[in-house]
Amino acid sequence: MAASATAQEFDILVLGGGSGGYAAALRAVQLGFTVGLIEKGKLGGTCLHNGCIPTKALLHSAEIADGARDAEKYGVKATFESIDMNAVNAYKDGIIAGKYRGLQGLIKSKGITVIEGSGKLASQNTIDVDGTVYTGKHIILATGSFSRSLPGLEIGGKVITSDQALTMDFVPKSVIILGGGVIGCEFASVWKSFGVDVTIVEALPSLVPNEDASIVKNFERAFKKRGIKFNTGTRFKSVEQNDDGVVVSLEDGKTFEADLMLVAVGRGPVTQNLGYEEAGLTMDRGFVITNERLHTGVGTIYAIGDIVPGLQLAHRGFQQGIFVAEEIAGLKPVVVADLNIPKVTYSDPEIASVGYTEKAAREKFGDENVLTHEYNLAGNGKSSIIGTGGIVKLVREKDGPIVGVHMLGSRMGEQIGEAQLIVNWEAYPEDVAPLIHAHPTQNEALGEAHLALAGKPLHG
Amino acid sequence: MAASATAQEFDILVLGGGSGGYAAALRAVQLGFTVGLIEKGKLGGTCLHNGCIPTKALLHSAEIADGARDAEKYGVKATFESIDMNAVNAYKDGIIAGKYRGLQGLIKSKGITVIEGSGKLASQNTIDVDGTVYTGKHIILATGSFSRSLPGLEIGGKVITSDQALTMDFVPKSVIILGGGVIGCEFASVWKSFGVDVTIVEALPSLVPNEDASIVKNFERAFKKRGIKFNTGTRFKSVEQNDDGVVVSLEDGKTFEADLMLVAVGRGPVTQNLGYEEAGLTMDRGFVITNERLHTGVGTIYAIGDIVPGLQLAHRGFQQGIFVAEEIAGLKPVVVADLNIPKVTYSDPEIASVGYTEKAAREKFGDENVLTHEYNLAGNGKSSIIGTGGIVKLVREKDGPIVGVHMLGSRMGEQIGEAQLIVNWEAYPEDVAPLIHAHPTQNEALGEAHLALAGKPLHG
Amino acid sequence: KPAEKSDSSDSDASAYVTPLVRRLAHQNDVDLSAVKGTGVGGRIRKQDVLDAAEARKAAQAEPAQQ
Ligand SMILES: Cc1cc2nc3c(=O)[nH]c(=O)nc-3n(C[C@H](O)[C@H](O)[C@H](O)COP(=O)(O)OP(=O)(O)OC[C@H]3O[C@@H](n4cnc5c(N)ncnc54)[C@H](O)[C@@H]3O)c2cc1C
Ligand SMILES: Cc1cc2nc3c(=O)[nH]c(=O)nc-3n(C[C@H](O)[C@H](O)[C@H](O)COP(=O)(O)OP(=O)(O)OC[C@H]3O[C@@H](n4cnc5c(N)ncnc54)[C@H](O)[C@@H]3O)c2cc1C
Repeated sequence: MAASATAQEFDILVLGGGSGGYAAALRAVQLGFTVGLIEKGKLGGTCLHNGCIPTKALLHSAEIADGARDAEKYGVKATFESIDMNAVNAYKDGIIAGKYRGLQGLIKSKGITVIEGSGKLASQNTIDVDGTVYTGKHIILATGSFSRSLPGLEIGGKVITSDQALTMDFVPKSVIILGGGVIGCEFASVWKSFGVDVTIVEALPSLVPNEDASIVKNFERAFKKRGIKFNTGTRFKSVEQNDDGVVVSLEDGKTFEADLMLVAVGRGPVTQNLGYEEAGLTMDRGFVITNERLHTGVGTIYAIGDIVPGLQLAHRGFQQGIFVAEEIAGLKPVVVADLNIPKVTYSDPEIASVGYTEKAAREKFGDENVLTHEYNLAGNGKSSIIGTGGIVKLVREKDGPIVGVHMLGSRMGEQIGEAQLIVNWEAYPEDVAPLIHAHPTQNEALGEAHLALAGKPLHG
Repeated sequence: MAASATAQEFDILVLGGGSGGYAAALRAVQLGFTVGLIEKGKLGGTCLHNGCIPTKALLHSAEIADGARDAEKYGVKATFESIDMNAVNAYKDGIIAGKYRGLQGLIKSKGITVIEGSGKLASQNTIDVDGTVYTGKHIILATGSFSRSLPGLEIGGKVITSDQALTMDFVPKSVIILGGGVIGCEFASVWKSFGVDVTIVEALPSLVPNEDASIVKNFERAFKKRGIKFNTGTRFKSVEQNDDGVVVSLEDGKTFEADLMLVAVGRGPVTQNLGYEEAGLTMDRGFVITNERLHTGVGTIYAIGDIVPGLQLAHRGFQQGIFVAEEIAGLKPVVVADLNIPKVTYSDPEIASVGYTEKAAREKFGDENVLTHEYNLAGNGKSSIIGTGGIVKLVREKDGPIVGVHMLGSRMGEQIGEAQLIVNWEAYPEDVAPLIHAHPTQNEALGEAHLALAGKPLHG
Repeated sequence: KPAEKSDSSDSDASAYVTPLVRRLAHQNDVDLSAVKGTGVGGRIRKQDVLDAAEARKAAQAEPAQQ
């Protein structure tokens, strides 16, 4: 092998430059380590190029479309004409390009060595990148995830995943979405706003099945009101493609027809043929198993992000990346449990939640030790002004702290910051109650809910 | 006097049914007191009928108008035609009517006796309402505020206050706004979005002069970019009305012409001829002086809301109303200093702040004991997606807690909830830093700023 | 005492307290290093501080009553 100008030994080698990997790299150089960051595609990974960012751009175009359509309600004379997918994509791609440029510049300016190519774990301390071997005193695996499908369900043609859905140059007339989780519901929301006839097919008994039951009920109602159709509780059986589109059959014999089918049944870990098993890592259904502190149990190898079982979220990846860099530096960072990581679904309406659902709290603390309060946004001035309904639901331990906050409504995702502080700082409703929230905001709905749960509702 | 069916003796008599008064009444009945609530106009007061709520409805119409105008940027083909002020007013009045109905129902259902009429303090324990005398073991004064003018500046014709501005049935071509504080800037924002040529005249050296210097600078820049003109640092001299509109002269001789002038130079307390002086209350330029616990020093008379010197905000009124009811009940509520009350200006861009400005912190703690961090929203994905710039500025005591949070940007007002918890709970940046915020939200800008101030910026 | 050694990571974790707990301890003059946490990983919770404050008050009240 020819000697390369690039150093081949690093304090820390990071495999994968997505949310988890690049956050680890950035924090590691801040702490004084030399870092090699191996990336076969584009820095920023799924989140920047095929995930969080492009979907939220589409959702904003959707909001603008709905705003123009409903303008008259607010005294604004405007006419909605159509969606120009090329312009939508130009806007979306412009956002991605800007962030991508910023990220590349940042990584470079901090002195992180970016190694372009496809890496494979070669030993406990080495990664082989297309034939060149790099050494790291510590190794952080962050190879991320891909759009899964169901056994026997082939992606191609009119059966697509989010990757294709994000680069479409036309608005279909009708779509069937397989999967009513976060990604499925976000696309349903976008397409509905773009004028598409949308049907979601979900095998579990409800949409967004991981959310609190009150959120599920109100969310389904809101989607129904928007004219988004869904069929829950029956499993998908097969799909046929023809010239007109797709015909989807469920196990109960029901069929649905549409131009396209989006498969949104979850994300699988990218861990195959990367030398993980050979290095002795513990694997489970493709995921890398670690201890609470993200150590794999092998040498000085850590794993972070979507390849570690749990919430597949970009900010969990960031957090784990920072955590592992600090752990390696001996800073003993605090473990943040998945339970206390904020979750947002950016559809209209949005869902935001952190901590225990009512059901999980009852299981954990016992039925008699859990109190809840549901505040309806119908009482919230700002929500009425922007034309959204929704709820704020609090779950508390009896005589104890708030252990769960669950919210629904347009723009309510932005309330998750206060909610996560309350849950992570183990606040009692009585701690929040004296702090009157700014009027008139959607934020004050959180304040009202805490006042009510503290036994002194202001407007209720 | 004829015996009336209504009881004339109450545990607590509240004079004025605005934000402060009705909150006091609601909390008081919750605590078991009998309450008489005297209101000469409409329950809900300034905030509901001529303040917070109608202005925010106009601001939402403005947002919808801008959205339709800029739709193409987001790939949405739509045409903005015009503002239909009758429809805007119908929307706005519909929101007010809904909230008003809700409030009346609530007050009634809780067993509060509403006494319609104009009240006057008759003694330390009695209020005379149009000739009928009511007795209260405790009295809470909450008579609120009115739009002030300058000495010699008469309101009328084309010189209006917010009261008239909120009920206009046409969109003027041009407006001069006297006063660059919250109310002036909110109307400037609305009118600009409605297509009006707007000029703000402010005697102090800048717009929003109470805000942190960094906010002021960036806010002025944003207003300039929107084409909102302003002239600061020179005092108003006079205004002349003619058939075409108004001619405004400043002390330096400069003149401005427009269709209308809005006077937004602040709100004066409603305390004249209400028997306050006669009862022995300490007054200062029309305001009622109280101790920290809102007691007037006379008998069992308390004062709350806009008649008490300090921030004139609805949620401060709520908070003070609740506080006094709890104080009378002997619950020893915690005093919330004005400093720690969240403030939002709902213009585009929005301003949200709580706690010390950098300048005030330096005065309080000494130059060497204050650290700040300014995070630019250019680095925040969601802000780029919705097309806003702005900043988050944190002020901390060195080796101590965050004492001030100052934010600028579209929709950033909703971030004030997390900010106020941080300031009121005396959190250190290090307490916030491990709690990674949801991606991609505007909220994560707060997280990034705390990471940076804790010495470990994620993206910086 | 070797048994204590394995506890050391636990007590490191409990060194982290929320701002609310820190402030409450300050208000009640409770020394956090002397409080045993009952939360996850030995973390000190609000109730622990309140209990410590109560215990101290009781301890102080006793001689006064005699
Ligand atoms: C449509 C969609 C929307 C989403 N929306 C959100 C959202 O709003 N909020 C949110 O928090 N999360 C969202 N997510 C999830 C989020 O994108 C992921 O949780 C996050 O990207 C995981 O980060 P990661 O670093 O683990 O993996 P990734 O981002 O997948 O990064 C892994 C990187 O490793 C590289 N790589 C893989 N194998 C190799 C190899 N052998 N050699 C070199 N490089 C390699 C890849 O090229 C990639 O760049 C969304 C996902 C999707 C698909
Ligand atoms: C244009 C504008 C926009 C605003 N926007 C906001 C905002 O977004 N957020 C915010 O927090 N604040 C805002 N404010 C300020 C807010 O409206 C006031 O701070 C709040 O209303 C004060 O409450 P209050 O109870 O003290 O007085 P008021 O709301 O003024 O209520 C006083 C009540 O007392 C009654 N009353 C007076 N005298 C008598 C009497 N002698 N007998 C019987 N009844 C009497 C009046 O009729 C009135 O109903 C705004 C104000 C204006 C003008």
